[in-house]
Amino acid sequence: MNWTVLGIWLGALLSLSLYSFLYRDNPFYKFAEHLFVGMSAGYWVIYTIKNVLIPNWWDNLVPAEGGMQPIWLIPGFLGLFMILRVVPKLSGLSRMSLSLIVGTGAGLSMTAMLQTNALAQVNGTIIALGQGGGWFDWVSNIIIVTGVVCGLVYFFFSKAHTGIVGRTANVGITILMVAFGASFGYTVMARISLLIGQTQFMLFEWLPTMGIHL
Amino acid sequence: MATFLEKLGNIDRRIIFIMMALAVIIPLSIRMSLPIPIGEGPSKDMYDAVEALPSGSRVLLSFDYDPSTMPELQPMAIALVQHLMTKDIKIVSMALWPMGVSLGNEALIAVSDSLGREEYVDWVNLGYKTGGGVLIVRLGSDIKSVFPVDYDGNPVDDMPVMDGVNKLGDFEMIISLSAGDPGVPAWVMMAGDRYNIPIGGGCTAVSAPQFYPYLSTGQMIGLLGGLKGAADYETMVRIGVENAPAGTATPGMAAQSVAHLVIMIFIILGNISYLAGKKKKGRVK
Amino acid sequence: MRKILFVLPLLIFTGVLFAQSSGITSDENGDCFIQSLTAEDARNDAGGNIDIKWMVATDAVIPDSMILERFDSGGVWSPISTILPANGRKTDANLENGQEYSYRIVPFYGGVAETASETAAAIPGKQWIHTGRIGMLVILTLISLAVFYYIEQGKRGKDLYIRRIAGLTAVEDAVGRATEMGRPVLYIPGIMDMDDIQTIASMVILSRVAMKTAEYGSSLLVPTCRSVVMSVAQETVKESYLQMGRPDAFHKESINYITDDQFGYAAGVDGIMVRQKPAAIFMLGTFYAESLILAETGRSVGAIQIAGTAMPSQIPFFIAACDYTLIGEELFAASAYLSKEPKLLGSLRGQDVAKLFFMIVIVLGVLSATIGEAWEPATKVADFLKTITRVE
Amino acid sequence: MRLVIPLMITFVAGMIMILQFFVPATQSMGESLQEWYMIVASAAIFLGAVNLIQVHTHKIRFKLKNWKYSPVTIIGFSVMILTGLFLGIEPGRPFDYMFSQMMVPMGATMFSLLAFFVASAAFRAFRASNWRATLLLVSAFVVMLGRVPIGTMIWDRIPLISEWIMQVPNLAGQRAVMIGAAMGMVATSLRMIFGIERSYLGGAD
Repeated sequence: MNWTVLGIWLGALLSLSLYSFLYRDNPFYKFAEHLFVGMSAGYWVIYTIKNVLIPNWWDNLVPAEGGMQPIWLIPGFLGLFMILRVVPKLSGLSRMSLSLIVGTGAGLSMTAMLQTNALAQVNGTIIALGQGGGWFDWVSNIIIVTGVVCGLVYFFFSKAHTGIVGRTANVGITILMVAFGASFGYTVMARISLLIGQTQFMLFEWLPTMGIHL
Repeated sequence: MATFLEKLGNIDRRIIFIMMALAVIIPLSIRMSLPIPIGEGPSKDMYDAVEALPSGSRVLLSFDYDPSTMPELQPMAIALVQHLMTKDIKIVSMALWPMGVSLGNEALIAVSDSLGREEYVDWVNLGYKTGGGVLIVRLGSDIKSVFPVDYDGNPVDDMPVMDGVNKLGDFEMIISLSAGDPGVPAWVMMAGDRYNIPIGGGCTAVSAPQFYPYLSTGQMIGLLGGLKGAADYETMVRIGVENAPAGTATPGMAAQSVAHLVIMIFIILGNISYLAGKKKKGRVK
Repeated sequence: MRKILFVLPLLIFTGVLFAQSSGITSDENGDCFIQSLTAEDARNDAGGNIDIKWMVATDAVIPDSMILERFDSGGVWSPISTILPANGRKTDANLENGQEYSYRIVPFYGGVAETASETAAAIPGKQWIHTGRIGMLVILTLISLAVFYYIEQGKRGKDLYIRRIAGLTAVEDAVGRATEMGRPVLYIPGIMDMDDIQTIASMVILSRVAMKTAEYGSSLLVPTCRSVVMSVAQETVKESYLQMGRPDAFHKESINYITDDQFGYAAGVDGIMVRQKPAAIFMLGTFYAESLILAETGRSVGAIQIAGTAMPSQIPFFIAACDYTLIGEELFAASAYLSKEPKLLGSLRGQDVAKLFFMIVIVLGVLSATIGEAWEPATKVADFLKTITRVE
Repeated sequence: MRLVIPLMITFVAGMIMILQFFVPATQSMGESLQEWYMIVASAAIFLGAVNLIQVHTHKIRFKLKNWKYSPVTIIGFSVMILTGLFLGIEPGRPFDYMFSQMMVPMGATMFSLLAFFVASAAFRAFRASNWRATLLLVSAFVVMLGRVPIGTMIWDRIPLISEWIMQVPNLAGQRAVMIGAAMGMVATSLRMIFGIERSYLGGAD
C-alpha cells in the first residue's frame, strides 16, 4: 500500500464516518468529528503562524536586511495583550487589542457596506422604466423598482405596519419571499454537485483500490 | 387513505436522505445518460463549428486549467478530442497553465488509444510555456521557435502532424479550455482578433457569463459553459456513434436531474399530504 | 431637495478637481507603430503612480514585442516592462512624488529595436480627496447626522416607537421553555471574527439573551469559531450575569472555542446539538454554507430555533429550517428591540430616515429617467442622482 | 475610567479607516492599521488553542460524558502543530499530506451534507399553507426545474422563466435586503466608533 492509496482510504473512511451522522450520532461520527476539530484547529494555528505572524509581523519587525523596526512592537504588544487574557489579573489589557480590532473592523466595513451594498444597489435601481423597449421590459422594470421600494418599507421599524405602510410592507415581504424561494432553488444544483463530487471520489477512486470497477 | 397521506407529510427525514443518496449513486454507477435536449445555444454553435471543419484540418487545442476545475473542464477536453479525432482532424495541443499539460495528455492518450490514432501523426502535445498573451503573440509569428521540441522532448520538425504548421495562421481553429487568466480572453485578443482565426472554448459555469459578449460580437464561435456545456457536447458527439465511450459529464448531469426530481417529488408529496390533512380538518369542523 | 442643494457645490468642486489632472501627450507620429503615448499622474491615489496609455497604428507592421522605458535620473533610458503590441495602459508605481518622469516605447522587429515613440512625461503626486467618492462622503455625513440626531432625541426622552418583530418576541418563550425542560440554550454567533459588524450585533443580542438565561437559571452554551469572539462573548455574558445579580451562575467553560475551520466548526456544533439536546438555539451573525447544516441538525433535536443574518444567500435556508428568522436589517434592530434603550431606538429611527432618503432617490431617479425618454431635460435629474450614488 | 483608553483606540482606528477611504493621501496609514489589526487578531488564535486544550483535558480529568474522544482531538491538534512546526508545510510533507488527504475530504463531506439537508428542508418547509408560502414554493420549484434538462423537456420556456425570476423579483428582493442591512451596519458601526455601544468591552464603566 503506497501513500496515495493510503490517502484515498483515509479520505474515504473519514468521509463515511461523517456521513453516518445522517443516520444518527454514533461512535464513528464522534471520532471523525473530534479528529476534524483537533486537526483543523492545529492547522489554522500553523497557518496563522506561517502565513500571517511570520511574514506580516516578524519579517517587518526584524527585516532581513538587518536592523529592527520598533514601530512593529506596538502590534506585537497588542497581540500579546490578547494572549494575556489567560492570566486573569492582566486580562483587562486585552481591551485595548479588542478596541483596535473592533474599531478597524467597524470603520472598514462601514464604508465597504455603504459602497457596495447600499449605493451600488440604489444606483443600479435608477433605471428608465421603458429600458429595454418591449412591454415585457416595462413590467419587469416596474417589478424591480416596486420590489426594492416596498422591500425597504418592510424594514421600517419606527412605523407600525398598518394602513398604507402595512400594505406596502406586505408587497415588500411578498417580493422577498419570491426572492428567497428563487435563491433556495438556485443553490440546490450547486449543493448536489458537491455530493456528486464526493460520490465520484468514492465510486471511481476508492472502490477501484479494492478491485471494484464500476 | 387520508391517514396514509398525513403520515407521508411527516416521514422520517432519513428516508429522504436515502433517496437522495440513491439518486446520486445509481446514475453515476450505471453511467446513466438521460437525454439532454440540445437547443440552439453556444454549445451547439461550438459543435457545429467543429463539425463544419473538413477532415485533415488542423486545430490548436490549449489546456488552460488545473486540477481544481477538472470536474467541469476535463469532460469537455475528452468530448472535444473525441469529436476532433473521429473527424480526422489533426490536433496540436499546448497549455498556458503548467498543470494543464498532463491533464490534456490524459485526455489525448485515452481517446487516441480508443480510436487507434497515432501520436505525432494525428496529434501532438507541445507542452507548457510561460508568457500568456505574449506567448500567443510569439506563436503568431513562429511556433517552432517557441516549441522546438514537444512535451516529451522530441523535435517537432520531424513530426508529420506539424507539417505545414509554422504559425497560428496555419490553424483552422483554436480552442481554449480556460479556467481563468491566461485563457480565452488572451486567445481572443491576441490570436482571434489579430489573425482572424476562429476561437472556440470551454470554461467553468461561474465564468461563462463574462464570455457571452465575445459570442454576440462573433469574436468566439462557440462556448461550453460548465458541466452543462460538457454534457451537451458529450451528447452531441455521441449522436450516431456506435459504442461511444461513456463520458463523465452526462452521468453527472443525469445524477443532477434525478436528484432535482427526487426533491421535487418530495415537495409535491409533502403538499398533497398537507392539503389532504387540511381537507379532513375542514370536514370534521 | 435641500439636501440636494447642499450637494451641488461639492459636485462643482469635483469638476474643478477633474480639470486639474494634467499630463503631457506626445504628438502623433506617422512613421512609428506607436501612434500616441500619454502619461499622467494616477488619479485618487496616495502618490507614487503614473498612468501610461498608448495607442498603436492599425495598418503598420506589427512588431514582435515592445518595451516601455523610463528616463532615469542617471540620464539613461531603462526598460520597465515588456508590453504587448496592442493598445494598452500601465501604471508605473513606486515613484517619487513631485519629480518629473519621462516615458517612451521601443518596438522590436525580429529582436532589433526600431525608432522609439515620442516621449511623454508626468509628475506623480498625492490627492487629498478621492474625487470618485465625494457623493458617498456627502451621503455618509447625512446618514450619520440623522442617526446622531435621533440618538440625541432618544436620550432626551422622546418617545420612540418600534414595531413588533416576531422573532424577538419569541426570545423569552424560548429561554423559558429551555428552563422548563431543563435543557441548555445554545447561542451560535456566526463564523466570522469580531471585525464583522454582524458579529458585533450578535454580541449585543447575546448580552440580552444571557440576561434572560441568568434570570431563568438555564445554562447557556456559546461555541465560537474565532478566539476573539470567544473572549468577547465571555466578557459579555459575565457582565450580563453580574448585572442580573447571578455571577455565581456564570460558567466561563460553557463559552468555548471550537476551531477556525468553517466545516470543522459545523461538525463540532452538530455534535454539541445532538449530545446536549438544547431546547432553544439562537443563530445570529454572519453565516455561510454551514447555515443549513446547523439549522437542520438543530431542527432534528426538536429545539426552538431563532436565526438571523444579513447574508442574503443564507436567509432562505434559515426561513426553511428555523421557527423564526430575523431578515437582514432586523438583526441590527434586535438589540434596540430587546433592550428598548432610548439611544438604540433613536439610532433605529435614524436608519429609517436613511432608508427613506434612498427610497426618494430611487423613485425620483426612476421617474425622471422614464420621463427623460420622452422629454430629454428630465434625464438630468436622473443623471445627477446616478452621479452622487456612484462610487469609484 | 478603565474604558477611556479602549474607547479612544476604537474611535481613532475607526476614523482612520473611514478617512483612508475618502482621502487617498492617508491610504498608507489605513494599510498599516489593517496590517496591525491582522496581526493582533491572528495572535488571538493561541487563546483559542489554549481554550481547546483546556476544555478537553478538563473532560478527560473529570471523565465527563464522551471524554474518551477528547484524546482524539488533542492528538489531532498536536500532530498538526508538531509536523507543521518541525517538518515544514510544503507540498509533500506530512502536514500537507494530512491536510489534503484528511482535512480536505472531511470538509468536502460536511459541505456535501447540504445536498441532503436541502432536500429535507425543502420537503418540510415548502408547503402551500398560504398564498405567500405558495409563491415561495412556486418560485423555488421553477428555478430548480430551470437548472436541469428535465425542465426543458417539460416545457422549453421553463429555463427562461427561471432566468426571469432570478433577474427580476429575486434581484429586487436581494437589493432591498442588502440596502436595509447596510443601513443597520452603518448605524451599528457609528455607535461603535463613537463609543455609544460598548458592551463588547464588558459592559458598564
